[in-house]
Amino acid sequence: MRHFSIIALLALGALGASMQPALSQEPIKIGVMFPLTGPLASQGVPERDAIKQAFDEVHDVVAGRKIELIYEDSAAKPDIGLTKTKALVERDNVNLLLSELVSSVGAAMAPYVAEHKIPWISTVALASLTRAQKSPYIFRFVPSSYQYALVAANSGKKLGWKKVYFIGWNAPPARESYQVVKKIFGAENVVDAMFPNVGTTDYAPYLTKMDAQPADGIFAAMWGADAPRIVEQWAEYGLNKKMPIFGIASFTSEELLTDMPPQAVGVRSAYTYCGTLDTPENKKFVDEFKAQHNNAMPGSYMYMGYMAAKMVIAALKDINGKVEDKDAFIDALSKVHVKGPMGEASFDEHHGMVANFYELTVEKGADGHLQNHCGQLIPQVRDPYAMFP
Amino acid sequence: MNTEPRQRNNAACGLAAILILGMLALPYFLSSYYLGLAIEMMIFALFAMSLDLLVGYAGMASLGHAAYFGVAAYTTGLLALRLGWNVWLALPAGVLMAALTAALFGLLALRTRGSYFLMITLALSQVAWGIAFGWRTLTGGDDGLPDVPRPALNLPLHLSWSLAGSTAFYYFVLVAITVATLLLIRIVISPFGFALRGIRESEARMLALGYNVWRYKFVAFVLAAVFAGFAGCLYVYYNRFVSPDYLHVARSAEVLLMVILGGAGTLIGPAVGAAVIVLLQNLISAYTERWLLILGIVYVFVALFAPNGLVGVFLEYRASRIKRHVKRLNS
Amino acid sequence: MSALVVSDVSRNFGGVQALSNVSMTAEPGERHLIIGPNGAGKTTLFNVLTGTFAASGGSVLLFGRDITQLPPYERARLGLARTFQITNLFPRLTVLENVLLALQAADTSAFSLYRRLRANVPVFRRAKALLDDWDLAAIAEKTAKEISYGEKRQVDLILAIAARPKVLLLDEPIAGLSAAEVVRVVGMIRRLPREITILMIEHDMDVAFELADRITVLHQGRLIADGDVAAIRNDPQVAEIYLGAD
Amino acid sequence: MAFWLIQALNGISFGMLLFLLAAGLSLIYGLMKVLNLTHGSFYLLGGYIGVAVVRTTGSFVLATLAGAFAIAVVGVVMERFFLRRFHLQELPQALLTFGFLFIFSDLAMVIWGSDPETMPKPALFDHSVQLGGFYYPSYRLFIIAFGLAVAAFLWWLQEGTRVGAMVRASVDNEEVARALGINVSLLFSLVFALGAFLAALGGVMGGPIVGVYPGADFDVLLLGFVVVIIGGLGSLKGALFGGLAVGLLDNFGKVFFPELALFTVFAPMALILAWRPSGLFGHE
Repeated sequence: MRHFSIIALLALGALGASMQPALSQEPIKIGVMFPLTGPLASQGVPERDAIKQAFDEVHDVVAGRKIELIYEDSAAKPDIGLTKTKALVERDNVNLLLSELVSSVGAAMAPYVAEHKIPWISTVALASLTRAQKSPYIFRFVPSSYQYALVAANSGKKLGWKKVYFIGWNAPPARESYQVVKKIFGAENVVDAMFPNVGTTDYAPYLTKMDAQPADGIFAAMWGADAPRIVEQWAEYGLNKKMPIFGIASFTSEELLTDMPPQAVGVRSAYTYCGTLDTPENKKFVDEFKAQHNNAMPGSYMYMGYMAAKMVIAALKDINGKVEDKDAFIDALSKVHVKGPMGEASFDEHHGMVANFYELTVEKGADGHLQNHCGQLIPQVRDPYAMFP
Repeated sequence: MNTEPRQRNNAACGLAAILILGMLALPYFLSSYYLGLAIEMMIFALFAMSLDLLVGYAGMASLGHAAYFGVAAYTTGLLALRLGWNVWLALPAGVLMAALTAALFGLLALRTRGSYFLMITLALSQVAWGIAFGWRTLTGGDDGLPDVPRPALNLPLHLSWSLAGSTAFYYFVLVAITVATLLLIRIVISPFGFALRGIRESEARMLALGYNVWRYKFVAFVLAAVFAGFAGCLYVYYNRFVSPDYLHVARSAEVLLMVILGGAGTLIGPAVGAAVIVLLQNLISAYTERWLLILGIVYVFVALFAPNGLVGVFLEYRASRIKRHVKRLNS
Repeated sequence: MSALVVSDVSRNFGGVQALSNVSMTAEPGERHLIIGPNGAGKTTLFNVLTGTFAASGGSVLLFGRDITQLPPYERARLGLARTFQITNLFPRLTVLENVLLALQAADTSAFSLYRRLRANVPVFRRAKALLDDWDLAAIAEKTAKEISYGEKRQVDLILAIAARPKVLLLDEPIAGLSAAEVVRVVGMIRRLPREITILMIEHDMDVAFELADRITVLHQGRLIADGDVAAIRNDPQVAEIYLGAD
Repeated sequence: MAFWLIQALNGISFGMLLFLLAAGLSLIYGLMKVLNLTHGSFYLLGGYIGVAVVRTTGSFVLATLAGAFAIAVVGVVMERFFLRRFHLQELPQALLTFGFLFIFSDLAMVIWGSDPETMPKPALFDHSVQLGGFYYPSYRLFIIAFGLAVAAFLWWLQEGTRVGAMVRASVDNEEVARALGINVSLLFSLVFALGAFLAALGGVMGGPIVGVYPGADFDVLLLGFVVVIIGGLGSLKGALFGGLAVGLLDNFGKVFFPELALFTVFAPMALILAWRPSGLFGHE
């Protein structure tokens, strides 16, 4: 027994010794955490891949320093995500975080990141990251819910819609989108707003309810597998002949189009990425991504991961790789402008994303697959802080 | 013959002393991350032990135990966040709320047995989850409640001990868990705990012997919730946020797996199971995305080769050794 | 006062009448045998007496007190103990622990959460003494699932008498035992203090007639005969049932 | 009026899918007392195989058969080589079947990736019919008919065949059944295979409505549990009524209390159990 305890203590000691913080000189460590398992892995995995793609382009070297990406799986659960973030920060000693897309995970991470002063380029579309939970260390490279919903609502208005339905996830991004739609159309013109749970499989009851009292159109704020599912059922119930859908944010993102039925042609949305846009930067991004992903098109999540990485690379170059000087890095990042697949992007004064939006319409491509038609450009959209504080 | 259990007790006490000494020394060896992991392991160990009182001792497999963990976490989190209550008030309030919830759920759930008990506890916990998820103005819905403050312990004589630092918080949790564990051990070896084992083995016989079985089960149900709630309160202070995931059925399933993996009905087993699962979840995922696969394989292997859990294997080995020893002495 | 008075007790299961208007009385200290072919309702009667099943009608008095509405554990506390047709022990506990549980039921400390079980020395001693007394000390540390069937039946009986009941219900205590074991268990039953009233279901007629002061015969849920051994031996209806049943 | 009819049909069609899933869960429990947590995986894997087959062959019928039979084989393997060792041992069973749930879920991710898949509908039912001013997908009507057909078939299997009689005998008393010379161990494999077959069938047939996606295994398992518990474990009738009840509760819950989705399923379940501790048609 005594032997055992001595060995145990020795082992503990050894364990402790091996965990002393490494001397931070050589590689720049970047913590990359996304949901890699569960329903949201369909966005998390390719978005992580797109981040890797951006660093591959510079051969993992920026300003003479090697880049080391360290991956973690948040499993889309806030407490797991927080623990994994702690692992990245306290165990792996990452210099910065480039992470996440799930809003509840983002909300749990924010106080920790702010307290530990770790620069975090967030790809969580959480409006509070640049509002209530704002911190100099948090950057949001994804439009906030107010930002994208405002573009969508205005585009819908432009189509001449008067009376509308709103259906969206029972989660903050969709709730906030509803606030925007209500403001633009007037509460009396929203016939009904419905908030099914994330991962709802059967939308039939909601669709039948809409069918009973038609309106000019439907604003839909759900993503991932739920977007193709509601479009499928919308067509099944013949609503495609009665009420068009306007998808909010990444509703018609390219990776979701493969699962949409042919009746999805004509579904609109307005967002930051259009796969068919003919720019050299986009062509390079798409070709590279397709080569590595079995010919699958990248969508808006991948675009944002890719561009967020490019923003980081540009800022690191500006400070000559001296990422240990956090203030300098933050300063550089907040000033950086990068020309990417969709044109120029930057951060606003609250560290929110500023980027080009396009009005998108689903169409049938030359190869018979569904794709986005790039319509009207809405340049350099900013988060409407004043309108939605 | 009679000295043998006492020897066993001495060995157990020795082991426990070494364990506690080791735990006390831990902050001097571990970096803040591993210390955090140790805190998490302790909290889940208590959570799993609380469920063991039901599953292992009373023979009532519950698939809704996270409800009490979560209700307590929400209560404590809300009181600390919205009303600024200190630990001395917010923590007991959380535990009390868990007990009240369990008393209410227990009235319904204790009408059933076996697999139906498993399922009604699941349904009730999902109702609690639905409230946490749906009552947005109170609970923050899906996003939960971020920014719960790490407390300071206001001791008598105007002493205040801030728990913001990870070492201080570690010791706070260590003391809390040690006390809770001692209480649990005490309950398990009491006549009450003994009666629970009897109920696990045969309810009908216990009734025939004159035991008010329902009352025992009800008290066990509430007690298990009290300890689960205590773990939940510590967890909210540790993570500094609450979300509906705290009381989702996935968490209930996880803690039930911890109990079975370690060995139900041994108290120490579930603690080991909790430590193993927390470690696996956090360490494997740093190396591979396939951590679910690995965890699944571990479960299958343990089921196949240690159906009574990891600690069960150890106990069986020791029992067989004692038997062999006795045989040798006899011959 | 009679130990047990059963009046007009009925019990049906979803339309099937398992007991119809059974009335019988057991006097203090009586050895009262209950016989009848399979499906006669004997075990159902026991279950109604102990409260495992509620009676659909009728009443049960234990030493003059109406216990018809009481839950099983309260009846047990009033001194009504039973054994089970299919042995019902605590399989993963040792024999000693089985007995301890039985004794603890009557102990005031039973609901104590904080006292240590092992510290309750008097109960511990009584359990050991009980096992010694009935020659079962050798298996005290074995678990109940390890011991032989005959031993299980003996332990079953000891659990029932541990708390010194006033009325003891024995449900086929010797069924399935070897000849030697039957002798042993019957010997145990004979050794039980005379003041305990015993109701016993038994199939073996020889054993029944040997032990009984009084016999009640059930058939298809009805009481068809009730009397002393000689009366039952000579009852033509009983003979017919047993011959007919064979 | 038509509105209510449509809503009722929505609920019934969803309920029929749940019935396919729950029937197997319930049969397996009834015979072997195993709460098979891997049942959701059978649904998911069946769906994935179905999608893969329909993509290569274009035949919905082939996809259904391939998915269902492949998973039936998986079921037999699981029963024979793993579950069998833990007859009536609840806790190791839970650990084992949960382990397989994790393993299958991750394997599916390795093989089919993380993208959600939608099963294309068979051409015959890929249109909508008009019902009093509403369009209604004919595929859903087909699901209702198919579910009823499966229910009738299972009913016949249980009540009208020798195998069914043997299963009923084994459910009543396994010891006696063995003594009567019934090959109970073969029955176990058969019933487990049938259960897996039905779950996979649900996965393929449900594919066009519910979709196949990572995490569907868990979602579907939860609903399956609710169904069998409301109906009563081990009862075929219970699985059918439970499926319909949950389908309708879910549907009208979404119509009247859209904020409380799922709540409208679990709260009644808890109340039903408190009122009837072994479900509507179950017996202890």
